[in-house]
Amino acid sequence: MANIENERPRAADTDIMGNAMSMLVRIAQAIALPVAAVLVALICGGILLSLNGFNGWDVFSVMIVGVLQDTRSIAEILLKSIPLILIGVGLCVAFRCSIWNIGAEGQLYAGAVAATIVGVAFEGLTPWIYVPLVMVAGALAGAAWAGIAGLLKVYFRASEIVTTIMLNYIALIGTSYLVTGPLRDAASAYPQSARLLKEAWMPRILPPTRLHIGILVAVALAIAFYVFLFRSSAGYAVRVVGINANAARYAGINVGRNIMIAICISGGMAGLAGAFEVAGVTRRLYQNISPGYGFEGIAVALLANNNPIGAIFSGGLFAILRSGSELMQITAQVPQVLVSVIQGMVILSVVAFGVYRFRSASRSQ
Amino acid sequence: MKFSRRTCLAALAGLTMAGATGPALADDFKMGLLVPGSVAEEGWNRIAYDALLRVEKELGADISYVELHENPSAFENAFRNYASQGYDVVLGHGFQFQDAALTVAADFPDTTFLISSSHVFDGNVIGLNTDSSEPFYLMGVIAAMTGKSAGLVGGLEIPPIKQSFEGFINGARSVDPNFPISQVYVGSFTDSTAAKEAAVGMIARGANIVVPNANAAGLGVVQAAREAGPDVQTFSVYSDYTEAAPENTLGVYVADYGQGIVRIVSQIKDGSFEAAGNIVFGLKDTDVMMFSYNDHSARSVPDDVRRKVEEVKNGIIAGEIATRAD
Amino acid sequence: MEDVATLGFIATTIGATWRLATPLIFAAIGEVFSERAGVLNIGLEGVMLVGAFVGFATMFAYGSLPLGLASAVAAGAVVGLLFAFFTITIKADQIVVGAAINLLGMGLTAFLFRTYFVGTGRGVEIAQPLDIPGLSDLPFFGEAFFRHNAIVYSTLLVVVLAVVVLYKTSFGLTLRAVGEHPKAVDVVGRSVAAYRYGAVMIGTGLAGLGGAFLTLGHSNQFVENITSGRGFIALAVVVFARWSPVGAFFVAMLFGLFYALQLQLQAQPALNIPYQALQALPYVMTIVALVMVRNKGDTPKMLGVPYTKA
Amino acid sequence: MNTQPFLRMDDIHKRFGDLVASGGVTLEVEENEIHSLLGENGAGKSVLMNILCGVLSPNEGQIIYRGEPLRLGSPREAIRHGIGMVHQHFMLVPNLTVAENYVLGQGMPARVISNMRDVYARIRELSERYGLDVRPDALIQDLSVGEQQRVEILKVLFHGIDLLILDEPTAVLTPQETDRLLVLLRDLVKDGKTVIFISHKLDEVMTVSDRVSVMRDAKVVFTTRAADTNPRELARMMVGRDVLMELPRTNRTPGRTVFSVDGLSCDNEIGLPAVRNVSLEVREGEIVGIAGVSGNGQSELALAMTGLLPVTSGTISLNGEEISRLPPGEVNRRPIGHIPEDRHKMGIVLPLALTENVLLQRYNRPPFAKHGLLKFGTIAEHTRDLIRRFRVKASGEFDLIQNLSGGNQQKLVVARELARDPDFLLINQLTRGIDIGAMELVMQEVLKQREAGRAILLISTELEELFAICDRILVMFHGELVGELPPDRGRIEEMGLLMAGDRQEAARLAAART
Repeated sequence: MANIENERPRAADTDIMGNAMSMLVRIAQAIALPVAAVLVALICGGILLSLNGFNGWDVFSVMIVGVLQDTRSIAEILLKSIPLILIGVGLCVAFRCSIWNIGAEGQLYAGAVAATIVGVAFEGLTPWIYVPLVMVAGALAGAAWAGIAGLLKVYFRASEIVTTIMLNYIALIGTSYLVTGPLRDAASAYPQSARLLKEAWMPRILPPTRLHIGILVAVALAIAFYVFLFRSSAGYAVRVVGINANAARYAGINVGRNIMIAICISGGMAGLAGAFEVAGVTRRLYQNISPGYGFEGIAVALLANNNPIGAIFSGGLFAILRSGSELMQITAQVPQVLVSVIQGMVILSVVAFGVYRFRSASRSQ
Repeated sequence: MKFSRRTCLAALAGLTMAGATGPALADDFKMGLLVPGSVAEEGWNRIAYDALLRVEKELGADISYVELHENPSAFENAFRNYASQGYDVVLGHGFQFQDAALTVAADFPDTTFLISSSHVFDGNVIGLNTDSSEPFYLMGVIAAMTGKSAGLVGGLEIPPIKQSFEGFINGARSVDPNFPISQVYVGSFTDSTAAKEAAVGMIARGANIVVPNANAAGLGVVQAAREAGPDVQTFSVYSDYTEAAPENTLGVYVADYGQGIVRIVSQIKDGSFEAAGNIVFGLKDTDVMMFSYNDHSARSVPDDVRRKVEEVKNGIIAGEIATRAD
Repeated sequence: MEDVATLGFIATTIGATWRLATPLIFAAIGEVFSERAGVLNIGLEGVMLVGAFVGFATMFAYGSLPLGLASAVAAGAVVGLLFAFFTITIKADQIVVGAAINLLGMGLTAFLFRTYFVGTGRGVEIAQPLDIPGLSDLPFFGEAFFRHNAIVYSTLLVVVLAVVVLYKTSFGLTLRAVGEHPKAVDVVGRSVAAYRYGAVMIGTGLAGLGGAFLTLGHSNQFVENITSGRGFIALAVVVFARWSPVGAFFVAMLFGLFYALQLQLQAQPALNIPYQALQALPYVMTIVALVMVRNKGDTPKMLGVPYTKA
Repeated sequence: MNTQPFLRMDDIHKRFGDLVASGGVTLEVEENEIHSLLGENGAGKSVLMNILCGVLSPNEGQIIYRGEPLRLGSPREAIRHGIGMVHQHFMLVPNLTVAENYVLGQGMPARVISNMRDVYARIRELSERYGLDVRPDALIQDLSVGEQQRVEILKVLFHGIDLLILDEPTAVLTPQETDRLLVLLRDLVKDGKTVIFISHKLDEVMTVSDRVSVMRDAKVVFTTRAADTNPRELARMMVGRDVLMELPRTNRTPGRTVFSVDGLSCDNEIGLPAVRNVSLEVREGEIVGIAGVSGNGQSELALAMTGLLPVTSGTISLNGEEISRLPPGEVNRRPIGHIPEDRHKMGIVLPLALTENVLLQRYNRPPFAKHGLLKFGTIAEHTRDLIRRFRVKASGEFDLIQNLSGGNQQKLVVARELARDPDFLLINQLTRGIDIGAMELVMQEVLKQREAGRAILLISTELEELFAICDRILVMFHGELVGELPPDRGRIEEMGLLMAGDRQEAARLAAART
């Protein structure tokens, strides 16, 4: 893994002032890195724009002001950040366990499909039951889809990098089959599912915007998985397996089981993201429901240094980039594909800065 | 594609003010476009983009477009962005935009939402349909009268493509009920390599007419026809790319969606637009849907066939021939 | 209705197989070099796109096929240089950098294509099938084996060259040692980093060539995302082929066969299978293959591990 | 003529960041001698030799070789000058053949390898001349450790080396193999070669050397002729004070049997039989040693006893309870401690803090965890306690363990295992890779455990360690226990024969002694 920064919980009874100071320094360092990385990437993007006849500075200022201009825009960003945070948080857990789950995209689809099947099935159910049911269905389906790769890794030592990529394709093709076939809305010729029942819709929390309870769930889960990873026995086991599987065995930790736990958590989170997309945003299943959230989630986790709390912010940042890129195209007709260039550059500069920090730290030892 | 600081700041100001004071402020007539893929591709998305450019040129409208690659969750927001910035017309290019438009439309009664390939008609949300099954029906007739066997290569199995193939098959079968036709969906609008191999396979098994309906990937089909030599023919569909294989192109079906859009939008602009239902463009709209022959083809369509096709065409326009079920 | 088992069907399928396998063969053999030296490059998809675009743009501008192919190889190698700088010099995680390369490759090629080629609509002249006297016209065999262009045939050359370089030269010996026990290479005074740079750039150069085959050897146009996942498939091919160039050739052919069958079988109206089932076949087979070959422990031991001196 | 020595390393400095690995080292070696370099781990021997063979370049100082200043940019240049090194960790690529390893990195990269036949012939010839029994076409991964070392030595000869550096070559050898090696080194010197021999085994150094240099704290502190010194003096020079190699211990009658193994067999990771029908028992207040050359099943035996490797047959019982089929997590819950062979491989988790390493086996139960959550206050307090008791040098309990020296890491592992208050303590290599100071401390701690009535099993390849603290020593060869001896240094030859699997000769020797 790139640079597993170590979470070092401090005992409550040691020097409180010193702890507070060092905590502040650590937080400042943790924030400075991604911010610097994003700035560098934006500057590179700006240069690329300028070289091709755009005014990079203006484009970005429009983008930033535009996406944050009013409640609705901000709500839209938060809405976009839901799947990114969920997937990012899940991948933090997987990556901490050294599992390269590249398959969040497919797991998202699995979750979306399950949420759709459940979401159109039970007429007359109260939302108090239906909404959680849809979430659970999505999460379980995502976890199960990821679990296939987990089982193949544990029992056949099949590289999860390859299997999760393959499972992505299979999930996408499967969804395409379902929306053109068994799940197609009988009332329409289009390859889309029937609309989910109203009781299964995710309640909106800031009408008239589309922001729904998913954002609260995502933040709560991010905090929960932070506690899981760094404060719980189970999370400790996952991390030890990720760093040194032999040491884990020696410690009596069941490596296979923890691989399954970590990959299923990441898959479950992606599946939940899929459920939120259909039940909270589109309300129908389409064959292309995700614009690549699963791949973006990898960058979200990385930018957060595999820290679930950090993923809240990096997920938010990527949502801004994404919203901004749409706005950039609307107002300035800058091709939206530029956003993947900027994302790529964000990753590379995070890596470069991260290594720099790592090196300077080891020098001071 | 120059983008100056001035227009940018103006747009920025417009944005902020639109946010504050609502759509009424804007003076100029503005049209926005949502496309589900890249406007750089030949085919579906390009048609809408060309239409938008014509609206700009002919009606002097301010225009803007946004590509929302396979991203249903962003549709509603994009509609709202445009509508709240005072755009008068927003075109969602594809049936998948329909739900989002319906949701937004109630909040913006002054904006007209046009949805391509949709039968929706609900207040200010109006479906626009280019019924490609009609020109494909003509292609089917030509294929059955001049060819041995035909192959159809589609991108994804979605209604516009399925309908066009249905038209082709019905047309061919109207001439020869046993005319062999095979179909392949390559599962992508970008994999021109797979589309080409699909066509090569069809040609090898005797098809001498191969027709794509797969946006950019369709170019692979044209390439296959061209490499197979003069015996194998294709059609240029939606836009005219005859030059990619001049000797292998029997005819050109151009959907001048732009013309249709310009017509509707100009009515909206001067207030004369009155919709009684969703709008369907067909062969009857001769300014929108054009079918022509390529005389440079190595197997140029003979006159007797052309006469027959003309008859069929008139039949379709008159409503005597149904090109597809429903 | 046509019979699936006719000779014609088989000949067409075999012909299509080789053509569809060609980009995979180039990319997979390239990746064999890279992984043998201990560097896992999941950015192949992005590299192939760059190769496809640069090859196309060069051909468009200068009209020379050799120049187009050469520039695609060079462009691939340049992207490889970037990848190598981050993973070998900076020692960043290879998967992370690979993911970034994919995003950059996808975004940059699409951005540049739109900025400079939108609306040109024109294709380029692609490599023509070779007419081999006496062979191309053979029944069955002609269609299956002897009506391809030079790029397709060059896959055979690449396999042979790869075997010679990897197993018969001092360079290849050292390269294999670098992925297995880099320190042993270091102490005999060869630079581990230099070999890894070399291996990565050979890999991405070949991936660039694989991409260029799509635009210069098959379709005649660049299309955004024209690779459609072939870079990822190539990664699977390498694992399945147990890091052997000859194996990579045959496994890539197998994938080509799945692709080809998928397209050919769909066109059989008699076959009543949802076409998505056929489309999923290559991916399902990859997983089945991984399970069947298991991990026999021939993975390069230092795959993915940066090397630090002393 | 002889004013200049054959080799002179003059005031060599080498720093890694703030760490000084060579702080002005001066070393002189004469032609045609065996020059031993002694020193504790971390004294700077390996770094100095890596500088001499071109792997590292010094920050300051120069090397005079055959009267000429020598500047080495790479090991290849060193080889060209006739300087070659056999590294402690072999530099052989496991999936290549012997011959391929020999030509690795030789010649132009683009060269097509065509002269393999000549290479084979040369290897056979050298192999015969020195009686090394090396086959040129064997794959390295199929060879035993001892064979691999012969391959390494032959590699250096193959490259026509005059100055041969051997870094701790005897660590992996039986006494007999060691003797054979020492004879070989003498032969080489007879053939006109010069040898630098790095070791920390005083007896070997005394046997083989012409001269000895001792390194301490990144400097050469002492050079003398071997004939003019004695082991005690050398040991004192190494640590800077007198070392007590005889640890005081009481005579103690062992109590009840705590741990026993009966007819145990198991396979190694690749499914080959590694342990065959081993039976032993360890009683209260007793330290039982297992001697043997590494690779004779000791690792597998240790893993099997703690549930880390499945047992194919036999039983293991702790306090009368059969535990051979329990998963490691369950074994951990029993009063059993395990100091593993290779701490980096399994004993510790390098990028984690000391606290999180102390937590390792008890991460999911009181006192360190409650309701599934970790109790960092308790953990930190416990860790601080261990740091204090075992004099672990660390900046604090939240320091990362990778920042600690090997000795301090090992002290923490020993501390952790002892603190678990086990009835039975399994130790596989107690002092490997740690300096003499730390060695003494951990050995004394283990003896304290014996006094407290614990049952202890010590697996070791270091006979010194075994003789120092064990009550009785079992010898393991090819997965079997082949004999038992008391910790009597007088019977070291017998032990060597057993370690080499020669039971008859050992028995004859034992018979002759009585």
